[in-house]
Amino acid sequence: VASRFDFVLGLADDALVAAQRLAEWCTRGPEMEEDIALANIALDQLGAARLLLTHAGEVEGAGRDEDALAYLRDDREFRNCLLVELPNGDFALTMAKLLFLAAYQVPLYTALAGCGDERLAAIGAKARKESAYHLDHASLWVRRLGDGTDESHRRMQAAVDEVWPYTYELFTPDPTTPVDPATLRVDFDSVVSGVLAEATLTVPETSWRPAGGRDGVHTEHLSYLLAELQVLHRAHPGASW
Amino acid sequence: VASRFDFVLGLADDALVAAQRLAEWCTRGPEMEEDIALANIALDQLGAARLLLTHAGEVEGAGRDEDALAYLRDDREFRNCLLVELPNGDFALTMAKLLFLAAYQVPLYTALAGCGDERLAAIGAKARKESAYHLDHASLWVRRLGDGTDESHRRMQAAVDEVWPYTYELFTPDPTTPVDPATLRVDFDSVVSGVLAEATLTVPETSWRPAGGRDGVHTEHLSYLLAELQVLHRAHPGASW
Amino acid sequence: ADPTAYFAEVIAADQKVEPRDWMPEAYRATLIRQIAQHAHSEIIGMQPEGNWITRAPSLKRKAILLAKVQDEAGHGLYLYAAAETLGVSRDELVDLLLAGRQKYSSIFNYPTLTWADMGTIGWLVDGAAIVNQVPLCRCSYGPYARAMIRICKEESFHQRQGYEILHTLAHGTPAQREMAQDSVNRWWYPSLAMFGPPDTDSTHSAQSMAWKIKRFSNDELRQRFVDMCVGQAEVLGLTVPDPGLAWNDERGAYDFTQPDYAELMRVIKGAGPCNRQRMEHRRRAHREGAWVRAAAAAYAAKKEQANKKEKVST
Amino acid sequence: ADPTAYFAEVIAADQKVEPRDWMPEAYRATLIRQIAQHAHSEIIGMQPEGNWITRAPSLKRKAILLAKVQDEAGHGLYLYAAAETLGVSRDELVDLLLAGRQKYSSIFNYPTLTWADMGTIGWLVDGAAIVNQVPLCRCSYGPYARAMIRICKEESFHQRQGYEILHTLAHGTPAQREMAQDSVNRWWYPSLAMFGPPDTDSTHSAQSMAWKIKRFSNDELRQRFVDMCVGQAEVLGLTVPDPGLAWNDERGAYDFTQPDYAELMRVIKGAGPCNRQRMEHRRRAHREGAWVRAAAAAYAAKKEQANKKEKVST
Repeated sequence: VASRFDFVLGLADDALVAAQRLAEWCTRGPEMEEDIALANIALDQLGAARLLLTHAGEVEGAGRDEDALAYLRDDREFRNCLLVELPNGDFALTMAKLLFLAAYQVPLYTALAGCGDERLAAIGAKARKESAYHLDHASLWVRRLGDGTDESHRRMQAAVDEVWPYTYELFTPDPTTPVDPATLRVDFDSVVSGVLAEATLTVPETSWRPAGGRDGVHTEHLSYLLAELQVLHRAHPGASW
Repeated sequence: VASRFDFVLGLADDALVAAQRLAEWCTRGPEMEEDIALANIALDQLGAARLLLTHAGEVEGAGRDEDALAYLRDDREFRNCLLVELPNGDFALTMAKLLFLAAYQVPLYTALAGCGDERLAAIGAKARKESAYHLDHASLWVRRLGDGTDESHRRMQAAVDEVWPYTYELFTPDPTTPVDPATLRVDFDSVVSGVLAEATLTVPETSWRPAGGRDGVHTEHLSYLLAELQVLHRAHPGASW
Repeated sequence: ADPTAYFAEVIAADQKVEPRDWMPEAYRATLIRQIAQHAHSEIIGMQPEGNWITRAPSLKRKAILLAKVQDEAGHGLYLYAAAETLGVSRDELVDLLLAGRQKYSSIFNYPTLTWADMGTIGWLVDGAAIVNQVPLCRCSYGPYARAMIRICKEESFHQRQGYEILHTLAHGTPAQREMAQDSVNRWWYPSLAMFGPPDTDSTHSAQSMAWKIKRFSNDELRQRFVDMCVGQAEVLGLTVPDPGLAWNDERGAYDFTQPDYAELMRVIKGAGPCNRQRMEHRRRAHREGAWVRAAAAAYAAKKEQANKKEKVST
Repeated sequence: ADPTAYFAEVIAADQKVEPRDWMPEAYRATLIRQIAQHAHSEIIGMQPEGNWITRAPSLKRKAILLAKVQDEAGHGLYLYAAAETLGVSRDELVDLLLAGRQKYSSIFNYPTLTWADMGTIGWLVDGAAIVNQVPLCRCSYGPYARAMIRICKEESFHQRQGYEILHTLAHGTPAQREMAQDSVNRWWYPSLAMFGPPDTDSTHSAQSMAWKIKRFSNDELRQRFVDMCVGQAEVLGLTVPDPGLAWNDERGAYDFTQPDYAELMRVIKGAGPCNRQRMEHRRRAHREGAWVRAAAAAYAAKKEQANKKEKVST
């Protein structure tokens, strides 16, 4: 059972960590148009993260703003799902991660847009449109790569196999939160299975379902990501930028 | 013209940054014996760095100990040569870096062992034996890779080509320091040209001679290395470990 | 009508040459070289700033910087498109860049060592770019002039953002202030060198002026830039690192120390601190993206094939 | 003499079986499996600690940790050498590991999330390893027993270093103290599980006991470990995260909550948090080192060839 603060923080950290990983692609994309597209999606995620972190700080009521929450927590205090913190890998892995994240965020933000909490509803209404674009973009690439060349098919299937186990954590039931994640699974499955089928890809069978992100038990990757994200802010305590 | 503090700091930072890069290899070596050997060399460099940093702190007289100097300076305050901060690359690149570093440190520490400063002489006497081992180890690998397979020859030559320009900085003249770096060049050239010849490798021709490390103007790589090295220490100001 | 005469008339009348028009081959070649170099500069220029996106010290600054670097990619695309109107493809130009046969602005061969460099690049480097580019909005070649109008608008936005970063640092903690001054010290002379060699040594200038591709000489633009910066530096409370800087009443302009043009030549020839790194970064991205581009092409071909079959069968 | 009877006599007399001696195939197979698993554990076990070398919070701790991880590589090599006396090569064993056909200790499939884990791994994980391994110094197979004597000495050194890290943290700032307790909370039950399933479910134990490879049961060793840790935790000022922990006067030992053996089984079968990561890391190092090993072999062959020629010609 997550507190309201933890719930909002979880969504915020998903977006923040996803933005950071996507930003790592900047200047490294497979084509120039894709550099622009990935930066766009990173900016959307970052924008959502800022709204959600600000709101989380208000819910907490301890005077922490978006930067205090982003820059001054360590990895044991982050609440993002493990999926978003996984290293970027190749472009196929990044697209697998983005497909699964967007296919989760679209129904999540849609449900949030209709929830009783006015602030969360407003954030959800804004973010769901952006997520729909992310989903389109990732779906297109997953189809292109899955149904492209032999090499791209092999890479895309390997990426799906590697990332798929991390999707289960997204839907851990919690009926006490404004949107119970378990209720989003149907939408997710229907979208993802459609895309994978069109892409001539198969859903892997696995009984391994890693989790822990929502409780602050992360992979070994997150603390490196945060070291980089936070290094400058922490080196100058109290400074304005 | 470097102050005594800057001179000692330069040697200390060379050793510290080299140790950090070598430690990055830990668990990633091409064979288990090499994991042990690289850790050994990293430990030697780290040991020398600690002695030199402690001495630098004494020379400065501002109460900074080895950890204050290692963990609480930013990259603009580091005085290491650019050679040691370059990313590890493949094993050939690491061995090229190690060969050039050791071929510089052996005559450097030997000269230091005979200099008028008692503390520096003691450090030099200890470190030169270790450096001689590093030089043997790197020479053996450069010969093996240079005169091994076609692929290893290609990689080793590419590594030498990439790293060679950074060797010039090591020998920038400064007659005011206990050991004028310019005087070490003869030894370095004779050792290195011998090894490269045996390894069927050629010394590249280049007019590019990057420098700046001794003045704190580094490559973009160093600040990432320091972010990782310093992250935990800086996150807990004043703590003991 | 004689196309040569028509071309000369258009230029004389300060009107625009358009892609469909006849133009001298040397005019075309000069434009391709210049626009391509400009496009490459936008693309390579993403790297020094891209270096700080993951470490930006606040989320707001991170968003601004990411958007800025994204804009640069966009500028690169407009400019490649402008070059393509001259009968050369983007792929050809990119290959020339990757082969080292076309240049990009030498300023991007200096490293970004601190966050303050994000401010200084905006203030000085984008500032110099604007001084260079504003006259290009009146360039005689239409597509280039129009691309520049759009780009200049965004560039001056970027310049203000950079200035604001520096202003915040210069009025922040002592460490921030020092970081800002250090950054200006490192970037001042390389920024002056962005205007190219002095007029006495400039090779392409005279013909470009005659063709109205170029409107002012390197030294005129450099002077304009210095005069602009001095007042801004005062507002920032930062020192321009030139002991020779002094107002010259007679000239109505600042006297200043020239940048080291020998260094500029060395950097142009490949011996700057980051030339190899920038090129290798770009080549690696291109190389590692090859399988993705191949997959996209294969997928498009399959879809096209399927569409054709569908049309035939219906 | 009947080799079977001779073997039985050696075992009965608590003497050592040596590589030259006859031994039952099942004894050999059991030892190979156990020693290999132990060697693999040393090699894979370098990863969780290796994860913090570059970030160690003082240079002294960095040196100690690097030396410790290096020792583990050394232990791996002794143990592979001990296994080789049984007629299997290190390369074969490494291939079995990389193919997922031999195991390593499941404890290394948990992530190291904070620096305090360097302390806890030393205190609890090395502590449990020592409790397991001290009896192996009297194992009936000579080379294994001798390797264990050497390893146990270094392990107890490591355990003290880990304890000292935790002691420093537990007596440091509130954040350090919290880091230490959090780490003990995460590692306690996985450490208890290092002794394997409860005796009622343990498959290989009886035969290993009869052969004097194993001297105590899983549950006996686990109890010894708990009894040892409780007092040490008190000195550290840290809490063992088991509300059921209580001294049992009658048994003269602590009652404690058993670890989740279903979790242990899942982790052994590959579903721990880091199984895939640990294996992929090892496979990648092996794969990326292939060209280096090939070069070393080619070079050695060339030198040998040259030596032969020299001998012939002189």
